[in-house]
Amino acid sequence: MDPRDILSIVFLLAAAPFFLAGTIGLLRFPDVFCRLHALTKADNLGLGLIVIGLALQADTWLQSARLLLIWLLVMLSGATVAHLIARTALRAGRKPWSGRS
Amino acid sequence: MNAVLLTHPWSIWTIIVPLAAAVLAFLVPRRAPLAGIITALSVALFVAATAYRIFLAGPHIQLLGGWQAPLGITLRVDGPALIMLLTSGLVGLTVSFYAAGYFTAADRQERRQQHYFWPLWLLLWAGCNALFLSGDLFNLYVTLELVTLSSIALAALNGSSAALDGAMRYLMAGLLGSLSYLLGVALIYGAYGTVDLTLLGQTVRADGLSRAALALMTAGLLLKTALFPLHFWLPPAHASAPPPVSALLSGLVVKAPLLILFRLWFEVFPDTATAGMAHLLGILGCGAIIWGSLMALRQQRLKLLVAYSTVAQIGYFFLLFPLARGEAAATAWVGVFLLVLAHGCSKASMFLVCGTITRLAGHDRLTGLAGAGGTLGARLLVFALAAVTLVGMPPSSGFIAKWLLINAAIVTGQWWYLATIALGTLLASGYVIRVLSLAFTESQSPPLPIAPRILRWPPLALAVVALLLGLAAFHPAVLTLAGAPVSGIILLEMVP
Amino acid sequence: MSVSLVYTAAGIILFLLGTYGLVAYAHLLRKILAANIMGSGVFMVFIAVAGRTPGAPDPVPHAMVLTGIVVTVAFTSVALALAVRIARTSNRAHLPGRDEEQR
Amino acid sequence: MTELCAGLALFLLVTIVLGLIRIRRGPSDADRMLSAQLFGTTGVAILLLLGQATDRSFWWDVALVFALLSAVTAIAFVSRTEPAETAQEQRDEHGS
Amino acid sequence: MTPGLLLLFDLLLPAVLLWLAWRSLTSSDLFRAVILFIAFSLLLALAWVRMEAPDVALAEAAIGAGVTGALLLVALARIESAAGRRLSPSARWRSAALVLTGTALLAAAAGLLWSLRLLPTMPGGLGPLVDRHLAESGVDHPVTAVLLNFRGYDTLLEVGVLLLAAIAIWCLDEAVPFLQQPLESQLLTGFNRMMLPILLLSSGYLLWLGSHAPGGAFQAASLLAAGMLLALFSGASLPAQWSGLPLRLLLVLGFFAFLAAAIIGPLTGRALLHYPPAWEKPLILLVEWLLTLSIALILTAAVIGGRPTGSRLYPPPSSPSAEGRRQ
Repeated sequence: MDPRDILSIVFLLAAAPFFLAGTIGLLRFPDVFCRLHALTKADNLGLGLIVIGLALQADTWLQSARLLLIWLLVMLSGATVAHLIARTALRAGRKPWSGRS
Repeated sequence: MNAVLLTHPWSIWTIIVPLAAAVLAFLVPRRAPLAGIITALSVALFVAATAYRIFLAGPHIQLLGGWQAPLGITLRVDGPALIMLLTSGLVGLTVSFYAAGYFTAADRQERRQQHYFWPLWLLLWAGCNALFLSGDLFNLYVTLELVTLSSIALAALNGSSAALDGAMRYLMAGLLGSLSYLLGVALIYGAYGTVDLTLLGQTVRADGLSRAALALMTAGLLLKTALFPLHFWLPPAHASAPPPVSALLSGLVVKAPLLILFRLWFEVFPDTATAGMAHLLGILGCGAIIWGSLMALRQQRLKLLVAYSTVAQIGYFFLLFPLARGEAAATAWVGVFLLVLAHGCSKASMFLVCGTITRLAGHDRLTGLAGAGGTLGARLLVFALAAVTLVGMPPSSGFIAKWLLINAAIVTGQWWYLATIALGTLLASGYVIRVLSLAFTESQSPPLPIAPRILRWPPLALAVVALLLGLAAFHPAVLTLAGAPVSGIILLEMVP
Repeated sequence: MSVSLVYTAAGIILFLLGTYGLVAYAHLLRKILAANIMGSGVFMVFIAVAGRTPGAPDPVPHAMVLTGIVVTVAFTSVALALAVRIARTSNRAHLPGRDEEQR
Repeated sequence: MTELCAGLALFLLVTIVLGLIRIRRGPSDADRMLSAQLFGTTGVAILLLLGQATDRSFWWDVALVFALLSAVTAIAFVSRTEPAETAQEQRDEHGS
Repeated sequence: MTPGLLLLFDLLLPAVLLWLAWRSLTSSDLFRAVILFIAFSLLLALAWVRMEAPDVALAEAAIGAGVTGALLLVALARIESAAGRRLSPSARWRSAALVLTGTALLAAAAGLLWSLRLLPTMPGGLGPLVDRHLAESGVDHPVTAVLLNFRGYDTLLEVGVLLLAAIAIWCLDEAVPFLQQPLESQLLTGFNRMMLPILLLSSGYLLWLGSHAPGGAFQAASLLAAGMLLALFSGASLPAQWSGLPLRLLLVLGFFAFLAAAIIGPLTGRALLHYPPAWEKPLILLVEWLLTLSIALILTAAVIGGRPTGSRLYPPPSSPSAEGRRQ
């Protein structure tokens, strides 16, 4: 097996836990602020690992660049949205979970 | 000159001109009424040219984009389309003149109505003409949506709570109807790989899939044309819209899905549709005639009465399905198409009269109109003139149409349809006389001002045209059969 | 080819689900959502049908669905504007039912 | 490789189904919006994986559109929740 | 190939779609219903991709994820601020009519699904015919050829419907101030500064793509509209002197150009929409560019949801205070 393939497989397989963690976090974390963490993990790392895994397989640099662009866009949107949602939740008077409740 | 007259695709201009005028009316609202009137006159001219071409050179098919049928879209310029175009031309021309007088820029609210009426109406007109000419199932869907959406916007035009609710009900019924129709189209495309009416007519198999598709499309179109018991949305929408809009909705718009139904049942699926399905539509038609007329008798407001009368009249059109059989086929076909023309003119005229009366009296409650006499009495006489056609008294076109339908019922031995037509006529006379009797009660109310000329003449003209069409019914009758899916002799004399 | 049949069936069920929602619920926004779901079902039938042809899928239903999507968006936006207007005029988000008129 | 991509795509679809529970539970609208956001990201990942699995690169264009628009709905949501719109009582056509 | 896993995917996806649709219709809270519907659109785009309908997938992704979501959320907020946030009454199962409807729908489902067995196993379709005439159409992508040439008449009327929607919305209501105050956030400003050029570029990219690959005017317009919405949400607005005739001109531009291109045919003795030979490509491209701009504006106008205020045509009432007292 081509070492590039092995590397790809490693990256792709590594991505799965992040998405699972994102979902489980979404389900299990106590409040909206914590859940934001879950979301951003999936965005940044899960998708990032997939992008890297696939970019290794790409035939041309252009395809890899396209993949990277998609990742960057998702991260950019994710960060902005996370910030705005957190701000909305704060202004709506929700207190971040402090671990005591 | 004649060569151009007989070869130029006149009919497409009945679509293109209103489309372009709608854009101009939207861009320059102050000049919108002018654009509307010019469009109305030119559309009437193009319809006349189309009629001339069909009369001399016969029905024809127009390719769009120069592509042949399964790939491109075709327009069918034939008899049935022409009768619809004639209705559209007559009603559209008259209502345009009336609307130019009705919508004035008196205040802010009225100016808004005036500015938006024209682009919406011109788009509606283009949609109607496009639908009447279309020979392609999917294109029919797009045109139907153009018609429905503009009708909805027009129904909501005056912004009153009742109008908004009526428009919303209309919208929901319209969406349900068009999506159901579209699902039928999808199944048809899946089965036959084309949506062209002519090609489908040659290839359709009478199997369960075709029946399912036909049932879906028919159900959707029944909802759109408001056949009893799916008529719930029509009276509120038609009665709460501004009068010129009501005239258009009742006189023109309900006929659009009707033509698609006729084309589907007689051209595309003549063998798929069973006699039982045809009778079901006929029975629903009878239900509409009786229920609509009874409801019209009960109404307390003039506009609602006229709206329920539309529910009843729609029923007559559906008698075509069981009646167009064997040797009576051509008779019933011509009868129903004449009725479409007659009803279009008379009903539009009646709604316009309602508008003038409401303008004068400030309301349209029947009790409040009692003893109106004078100015209102003259308006009610126009109403009566239009009602002559609606009820079907000689020598109006309505009379000839019903006469043909009765003949068809006798020839095919379906007496119960004859009985329903007779009962419907009786009930219609009932609600018309109920209105007219108001004019002849003693006058107690103070005299009202005379309506401006532009609000008086258009309804009268339409009523007179509807009446006189009866004397000249031969030409439309012959034209109706040009390229129609049925043929045979028209049985004018009673043959029991 | 069985996959396309799965999607065709799913499309038909979506259409009927949407029909149920449109008829059964009073809230206007819900009705609009239901109509959109109906539309999606119809489009799914179109696309599934296009995928049945041998070789590349048939482009004509794809074009028809694009047209249909645009028309649906047009209807949705007008319906929403109308619903907002009704809410502002009458302070309700549903159409008056029969029992309500009596009350 | 293709098996892995297809399997991962399937797995991600399952995580979407799990995430639906959060939409159901809420409790706040922000939580629900968050789940939709996660679906967008997961959708991008599925598109990329399936594009690789079936060797169709146009899927990545769809993924690009997903990525471009993933913020629009959420920003619409935030703008809707934050400043309340003005009361509509003094509107002109109300009284006429 | 991995038919097994992909088949599993193809079975799971429709099931999830059905479930989402069902939940969206039946969930008691409307916001939840809207979110579920947005998720439904997202997965629907996946389904289009799986069924090899990339053009439709792009349109669904652009419309479903962007414009429709914004449309629904904005409308929901407005409805609830006027009519109150109430739980939508669930289906009234008491009513016999509803039971009847449900039964009829189940029967219809059974009948329709049963009739599907009659679908031909090897249908012809119009694909080969489209391929044969592709060279004459002026573009290299079959779907674009169908949309703008073979069935261009449908598209012309469809753009008419879209324009009609904008006119209808303007007729219905006046635009209310979109935001009372713009979303003040430096992050959002920065985000927009990066995102707007990218959206503009991608929109051009999709438009360019459309002549030879999946993409086209509508998809491009949806992206452009998303950009306009982002700007709008962060407080941008059209200058007052632009909101009269110039805005109306831009709204109708695409449709008018299409109409003009369509009537070249009949004016020169050809059929409607029959482009002059050798002019197909430039005409189609021109029409597409203008359509993109107009459609994007129409979609944005739909989200704003009303005609521009303060234009000279409908000046505000002479004294608002008097108006207020009258009520």
